[in-house]
Amino acid sequence: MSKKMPETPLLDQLESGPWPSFVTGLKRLATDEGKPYADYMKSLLGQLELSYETRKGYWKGGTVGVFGYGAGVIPRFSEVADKHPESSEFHTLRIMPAPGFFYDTKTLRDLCDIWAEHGSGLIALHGQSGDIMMQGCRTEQVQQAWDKINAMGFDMGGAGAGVRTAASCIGPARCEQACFDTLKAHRTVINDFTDDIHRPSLPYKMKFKFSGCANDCANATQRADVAVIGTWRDDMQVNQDEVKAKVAQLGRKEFINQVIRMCPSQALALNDDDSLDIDNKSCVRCMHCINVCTKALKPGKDRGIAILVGGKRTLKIGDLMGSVLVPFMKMDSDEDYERLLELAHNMLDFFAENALEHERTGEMIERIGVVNYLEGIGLELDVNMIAQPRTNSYVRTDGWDEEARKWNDRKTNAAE
Amino acid sequence: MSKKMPETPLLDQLESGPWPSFVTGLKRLATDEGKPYADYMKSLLGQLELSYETRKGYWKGGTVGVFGYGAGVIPRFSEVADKHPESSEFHTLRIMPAPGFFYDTKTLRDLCDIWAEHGSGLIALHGQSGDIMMQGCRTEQVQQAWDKINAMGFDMGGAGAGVRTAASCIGPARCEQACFDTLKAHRTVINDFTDDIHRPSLPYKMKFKFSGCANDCANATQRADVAVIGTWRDDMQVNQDEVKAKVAQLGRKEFINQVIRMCPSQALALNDDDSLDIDNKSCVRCMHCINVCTKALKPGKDRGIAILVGGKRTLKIGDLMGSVLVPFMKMDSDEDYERLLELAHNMLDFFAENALEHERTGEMIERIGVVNYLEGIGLELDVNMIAQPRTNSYVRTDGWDEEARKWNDRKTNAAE
Amino acid sequence: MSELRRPIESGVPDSTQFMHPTLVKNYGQWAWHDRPRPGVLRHVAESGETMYTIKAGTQRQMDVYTIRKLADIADEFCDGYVRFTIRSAVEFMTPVEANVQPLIDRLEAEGFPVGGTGNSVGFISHTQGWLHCDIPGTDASGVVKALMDQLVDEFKHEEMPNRVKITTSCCQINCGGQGDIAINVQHTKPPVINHELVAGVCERPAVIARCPVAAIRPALVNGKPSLEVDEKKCVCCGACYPPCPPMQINDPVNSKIAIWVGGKHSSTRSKPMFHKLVAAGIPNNAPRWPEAAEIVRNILGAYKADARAWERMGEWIERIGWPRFFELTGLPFTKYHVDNWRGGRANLNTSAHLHF
Amino acid sequence: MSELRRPIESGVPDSTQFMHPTLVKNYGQWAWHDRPRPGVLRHVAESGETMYTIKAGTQRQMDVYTIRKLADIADEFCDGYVRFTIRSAVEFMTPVEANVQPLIDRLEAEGFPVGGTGNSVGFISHTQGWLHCDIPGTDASGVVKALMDQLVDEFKHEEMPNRVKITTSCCQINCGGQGDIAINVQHTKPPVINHELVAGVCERPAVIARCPVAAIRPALVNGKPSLEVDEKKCVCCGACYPPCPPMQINDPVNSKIAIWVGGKHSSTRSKPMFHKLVAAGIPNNAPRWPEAAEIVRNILGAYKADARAWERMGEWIERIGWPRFFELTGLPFTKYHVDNWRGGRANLNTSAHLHF
Ligand code: SRM
Ligand code: SRM
Ligand code: SRM
Ligand code: SRM
Ligand code: SF4
Ligand code: SF4
Ligand code: SF4
Ligand code: SF4
Ligand code: SF4
Ligand code: SF4
Ligand code: SF4
Ligand code: SF4
Repeated sequence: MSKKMPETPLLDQLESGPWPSFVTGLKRLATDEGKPYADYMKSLLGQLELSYETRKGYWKGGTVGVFGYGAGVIPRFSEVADKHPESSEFHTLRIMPAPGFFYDTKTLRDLCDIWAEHGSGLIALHGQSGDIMMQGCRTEQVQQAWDKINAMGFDMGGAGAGVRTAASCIGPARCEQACFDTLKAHRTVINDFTDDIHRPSLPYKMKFKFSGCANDCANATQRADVAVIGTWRDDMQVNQDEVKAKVAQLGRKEFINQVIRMCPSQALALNDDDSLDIDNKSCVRCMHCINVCTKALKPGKDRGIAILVGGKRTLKIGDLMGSVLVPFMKMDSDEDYERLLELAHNMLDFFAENALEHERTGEMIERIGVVNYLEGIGLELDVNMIAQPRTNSYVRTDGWDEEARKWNDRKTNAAE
Repeated sequence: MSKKMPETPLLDQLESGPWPSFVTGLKRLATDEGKPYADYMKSLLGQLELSYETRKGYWKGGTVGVFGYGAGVIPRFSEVADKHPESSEFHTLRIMPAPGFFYDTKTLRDLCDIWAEHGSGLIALHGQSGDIMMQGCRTEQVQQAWDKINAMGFDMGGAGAGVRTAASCIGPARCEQACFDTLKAHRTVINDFTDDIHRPSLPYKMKFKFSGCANDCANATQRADVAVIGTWRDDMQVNQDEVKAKVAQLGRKEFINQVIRMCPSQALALNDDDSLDIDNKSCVRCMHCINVCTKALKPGKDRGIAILVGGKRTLKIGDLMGSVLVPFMKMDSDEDYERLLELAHNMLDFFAENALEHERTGEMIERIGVVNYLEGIGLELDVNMIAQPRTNSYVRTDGWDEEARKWNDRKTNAAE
Repeated sequence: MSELRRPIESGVPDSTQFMHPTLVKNYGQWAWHDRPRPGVLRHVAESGETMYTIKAGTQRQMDVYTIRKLADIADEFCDGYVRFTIRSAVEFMTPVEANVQPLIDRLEAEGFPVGGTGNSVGFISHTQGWLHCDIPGTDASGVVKALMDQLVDEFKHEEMPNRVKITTSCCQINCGGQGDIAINVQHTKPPVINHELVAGVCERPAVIARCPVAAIRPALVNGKPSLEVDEKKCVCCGACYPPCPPMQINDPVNSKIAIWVGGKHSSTRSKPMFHKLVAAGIPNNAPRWPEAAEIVRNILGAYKADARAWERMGEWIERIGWPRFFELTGLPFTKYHVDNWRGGRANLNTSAHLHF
Repeated sequence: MSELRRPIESGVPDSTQFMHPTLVKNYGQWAWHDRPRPGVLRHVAESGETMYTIKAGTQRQMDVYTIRKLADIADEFCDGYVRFTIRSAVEFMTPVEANVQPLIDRLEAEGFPVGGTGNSVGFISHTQGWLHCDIPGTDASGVVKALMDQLVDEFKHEEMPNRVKITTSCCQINCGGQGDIAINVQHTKPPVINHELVAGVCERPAVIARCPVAAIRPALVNGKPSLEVDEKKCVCCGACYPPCPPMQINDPVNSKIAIWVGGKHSSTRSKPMFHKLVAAGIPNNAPRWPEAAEIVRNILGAYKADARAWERMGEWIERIGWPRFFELTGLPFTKYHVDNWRGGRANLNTSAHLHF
């Protein structure tokens, strides 16, 4: 005695066309008679059709969780449960995948099986923060579903005012540009913050992202409170024969246009013999020429990370980009990864103690000043932190000599 | 029975060295016994030496003027008149030179004679705003000196909260880059504002500057409330033979480095035959390539002006640069110059009515918003006004359709 | 009882167990890559070993059947391994060149378009919308599907000047992030307050604190404590709505779509850029949003025709200038484009650099 | 009585009357120019006529003898015409090539260094200082003379990468404007209030309104209305001093010199730039300011050695990066360099662009 399929004339219009249709997927589930999710999804389709008709959403929040954790389930209760009762609860479990979003097919199938049994059968791979989103679950099923997923070796992701699920680019697993092990860094950091992920008690959310180079395939700079980005300090690696081959392939004029002219720091010149003249001191490690000449150019060998802090989206003061706080850290040995972890803890602790409610790291820094933030987390000033020094004279500089001395001492010590 | 020369051991140290010494000049006047300014300048030297010793200034303001005008004299009364009585009054008359700072020698000599008779014999050519600064005059001499200067055909410059003395680059008088007649524009505008120069009653000062091209030799963008800068709309003029000659002279690599690579909008490419490929649509009229290749390249023929508004220095909110309000106006006929004048009046009137006390045009615009300012002076929106559209969503756009219609209507009208 | 089971706080699993052996073997030893054809990457390791990646589009919000189908394909061609990209595309990797074409054929046959590599239009970054979120002004899955249907050819071919990253966001919070093109909800009227509810559900100080322009004041309405909005100040951002659902900002007519261009996350060549508003007031026209799609296609067309190799959307516009962007796209330029938010002066043209 | 004479409100005179006939004749018809040698410009008109300009330095603050001497020279070589530049250099123009060398010789003999053209160090823009202004923290003429003595060779030769525009300002108001290098007063302590005077001379609301950080409050001192400064807030800008001389900001020890680099007025290549703070806490060491001069020479030396042809100071530093600038000059980098004024975030490095 299964429920009738709702009429979905509007949603039906999203079934045509060449792109895979989520509506077709939803209907497949809804019509999978006998499965626990079939009526659930019929009801969901009905509510969604209503949203399309009225152009309004009908979910509201609430409180749902699993034993032992304070976050990770996004509770959704329907405001139109009277009309669409079966889907009155449609919670999402955020589950953290392995860094780099790798799966074997057994794992995928197991997740599907769990979700076919306890959930709606609808899984998003992945959310914008990087979670597996097991979408659509009744309150009573949440714990059981979770127990099984957890038993598979997966853990819950972040939500609310805590550390959030991180993201990393594929990095050394398949990319020749990776200047550090993004996947290892991701795992090292996140797995040390599980408490802050699962029992959120920060002023607001905190996100980490890891990109292996300045191409920033993980969108770290703008979408993470702490962005870890690979870079190098020495000269880039060049194969001049491959350069010449590339010049020959594109033609001189076009090579100049696509490579020389596009270097943001005018660090490249073309020699008359079609080899490349690289001013590594001017190069800002932007990756462009390397991207164009994948065979001829490579990052240098003295690799590591830069850390940018404060990225986030729109709320309250408009979007913020992360800005450089640490221009370079080696990331070779386990100790290096431990140092990154320590720094991450300092950042979290300072944030926990000093941010106002609902204030992100970037907003806090904006409010207290980056210099105070640096002092707070025990980092030293570095010139790479700034795009340029101040352009206004509105500052009281009576501690100049003392500050100059500090810098000079540091330089002397570094030189020793 | 002339006054004794003061001891000036500190100032004396500024007499050595290859650069012309103002101290030597001051002493020359001070020791020009029998001249009305000799003792005056001895006293002045004494006060200045005191400043060098104590590292403090000793002038204060006051009120001194000429009949009929409310500004143009900068009054200076000494705070150490007890020690240096002769120079207790040391006022400056600001006199506006001809646009472009041109003189014949008779005029210069006549000015010297007047100043030897009525003043200190010290003249600055010129002040940073562009005035002839006849420096050092006793209150009782001010009017007489002024009468003679005025009779020569010169008028007083600005001071206080009024229109200020303008400046213009040499322009068409000797520069091949001039895209409009800077000297004529300067004269047209300023000579219509003499009332606002001489009887200041604005909220604060207002400066005009005129530069014939984007090289901005008059420092207009940053140092004028209204900066008038020459530019062109059509394609730049090229002599490809001269281009090739330049490539030959610099060498290919260096030509690419100095010209192609340095173009801010990547508008230049070097063809394989060493001729220049210019993308005039991308060119921002920055003048660089033209500066390098003075024989090969020239601004286009469809020339005119852009107007940038709001430049000023540090006070209150930090330095402001002017920003584009009018991207292009023809400046060929007398009517064109009249239109510029009319616009200048609108800007002044709006400023007079809407600025707060001690607020410059740039600060006012910052406060009320550039769109309101535009409406206030009756100018239309232009895309060249912005570096980029807004990056935040914090705006109420419910008038969108209406505004879009306005733009489309304008475009249709323009096309007709 | 399962209710009392303590979670295993294991964090993220080790990725190695899920990686194809060729990846594990050459981990960190990749030498270079190229793209034999759109949708296919070839990565060559120092060892000389080669890994082919075949990339395909998905609907992200996948039913278990779709996922199982992908697993079947991975079993058949990729030794049982598969990964997803940061934009929810699926990547099949195989060291066997002979697998490439059959894999492509199979994916296409199953309805997964192959492409999204290099200078193509990638999959649109996806948010939750009416399907799941509690504050959306529009749907996300629908917008993405409607647009990708129109852009699928650009996904399958590499004919754009550079990668095109499109994003959608179903409210102004912008979970979809910055994009070369962003299609976001933009509210155009202040919230309508449901005073009945305020007293019940809203923590008034919290919502007052959220407003970026201090437009919300406590007020007594019908003798009960409620809130009021200063409509002159309100910038219709919707920030008050999540903490206080009675601040009803969503409206079937007045919640519009706006289109933004030139956002860029990478530090490649230019520094990262925020996206810039180019069109607003676009009707939230479910189920296929034809007006929004039309503008997106228009912008993409101009970019494709005019930009140079390697120029991202924002870089192209910086070079040709905004005047020309509005000219080429025919989009109207209005006072709303002129930034009047804090620091908006930085977006004025403070130079004699002009485009004609 | 002259006191009653109404002024002739003539505005600025027509320049034509003061122009050499060759300029009048070829007005607006100039074709190109070059520089036969430092200090000399050759402008060639469409007509083929040529005008040589010989440029020389002056002390700006000139006694009548100096001016008459310049007039003598103009009479002898330039048909009685002469002009001054926007930076107070003097320009002698002649269409007669044979006049050029004798004119140079004469100028040098009379103590006017010939140079300042093209990629040289131009004359330093000059303000009033102790000689005339009512608020100066230092002298201007002295600073300029002391520096130009040291830079005269760079004035006479064209060996810099591009033009170098140096400015001085004797207080933070900055009448000297932006410069490739700016040598400006920087106060380091809040004003010391002379309470005796406040009551007498100060319009209290006006001065309170001038403070950029609202650090000034009305106060009763010894029973009389006066002002007080919140020393924690005060940024020592000196803006309160001109409207209220009792706010004594100038101090022989605590009014220091700061050096700024990379200002640029032109829109040539890059957009105009503000100058950036690089060194502060420099003693106001009249009469020759050796510490300031040393830093200026150091910076110029680094620029000369390292920048490329046509790069202005600010452009050079942008290319090589600020880390390298501080490295090459050996100047210390401190927290004061990090902008913390409104919108200061724009001066942070929001990218992965790094210099090593
Ligand atoms: C699910 C997801 C969108 C998606 O479909 O992928 C999402 C959905 C929501 N986001 Fe988000 N955000 C998601 C990634 C992001 C991102 C992207 C990222 O992480 O890279 C951002 C921009 C980066 C950032 O953190 O700023 C983002 C910025 C926000 C913000 C604005 C934060 C700000 O400081 O400006 C909010 C509002 C808030 O937290 O109060 C928000 C809030 C929300 C809430 C919780 C709305 C709310 O307040 O109730 C949404 C729940 C929807 C739901 O029902 O599942 N979401 N949100 C993404 C998380 C899935 C996952 O865990 O993988
Ligand atoms: C004389 C001169 C410097 C020089 O030696 O050349 C000068 C001297 C003074 N300037 Fe200036 N300014 C002079 C050009 C400038 C310039 C440069 C320009 O015009 O291109 C500027 C920067 C551009 C601008 O207008 O912003 C300039 C920005 C200021 C300011 C700051 C205005 C602001 O909005 O930030 C003040 C303060 C004020 O007006 O309250 C100021 C105030 C002063 C006062 C009146 C100081 C005062 O408040 O008592 C100085 C009188 C000195 C004196 O005793 O003669 N002066 N002043 C320049 C005028 C001479 C002339 O008429 O030719
Ligand atoms: C697979 C993926 C990483 C992952 O861990 O999932 C990835 C993989 C690669 N990226 Fe990426 N990027 C991926 C997301 C991104 C993102 C983020 C995003 O899409 O949301 C960015 C930043 C976007 C932005 O700036 O807004 C990104 C900016 C780049 C760039 C810089 C492009 C530029 O010029 O600005 C390159 C360099 C290039 O194009 O050669 C790059 C290059 C590459 C290379 C060529 C790196 C390599 O040598 O292997 C990879 C092949 C891409 C391809 O398909 O052609 N990847 N890449 C992501 C695929 C997303 C997708 O489904 O399309
Ligand atoms: C004479 C003068 C105009 C005047 O009416 O007085 C002038 C005259 C010329 N300037 Fe200038 N500029 C003059 C002040 C300026 C200023 C303002 C200033 O010095 O305060 C600037 C802007 C400074 C800034 O950006 O901060 C200025 C920025 C330029 C530029 C752009 C330089 C750049 O690359 O940024 C050029 C182009 C060039 O160098 O070829 C230029 C080029 C020229 C040319 C070559 C134009 C021409 O074709 O005749 C002139 C010869 C200059 C020479 O001596 O080599 N002139 N020029 C000014 C001489 C001042 C001096 O005594 O040195
Ligand atoms: S961010 Fe760099 S290292 Fe990571 S996948 Fe992209 S190109 Fe490769
Ligand atoms: S990596 Fe970027 S900055 Fe460095 S040389 Fe290449 S293009 Fe230039
Ligand atoms: S601003 Fe242009 S037109 Fe005027 S003098 Fe300078 S280069 Fe010539
Ligand atoms: S004028 Fe400037 S922007 Fe135009 S082509 Fe020449 S260098 Fe490029
Ligand atoms: S963009 Fe807004 S509506 Fe869409 S998922 Fe994010 S918070 Fe929800
Ligand atoms: S919509 Fe935004 S601006 Fe308007 S009241 Fe709500 S929070 Fe304030
Ligand atoms: S900079 Fe200051 S002290 Fe010097 S002249 Fe200008 S106002 Fe006077
Ligand atoms: S010095 Fe500046 S900041 Fe300090 S009290 Fe005076 S005006 Fe205010």
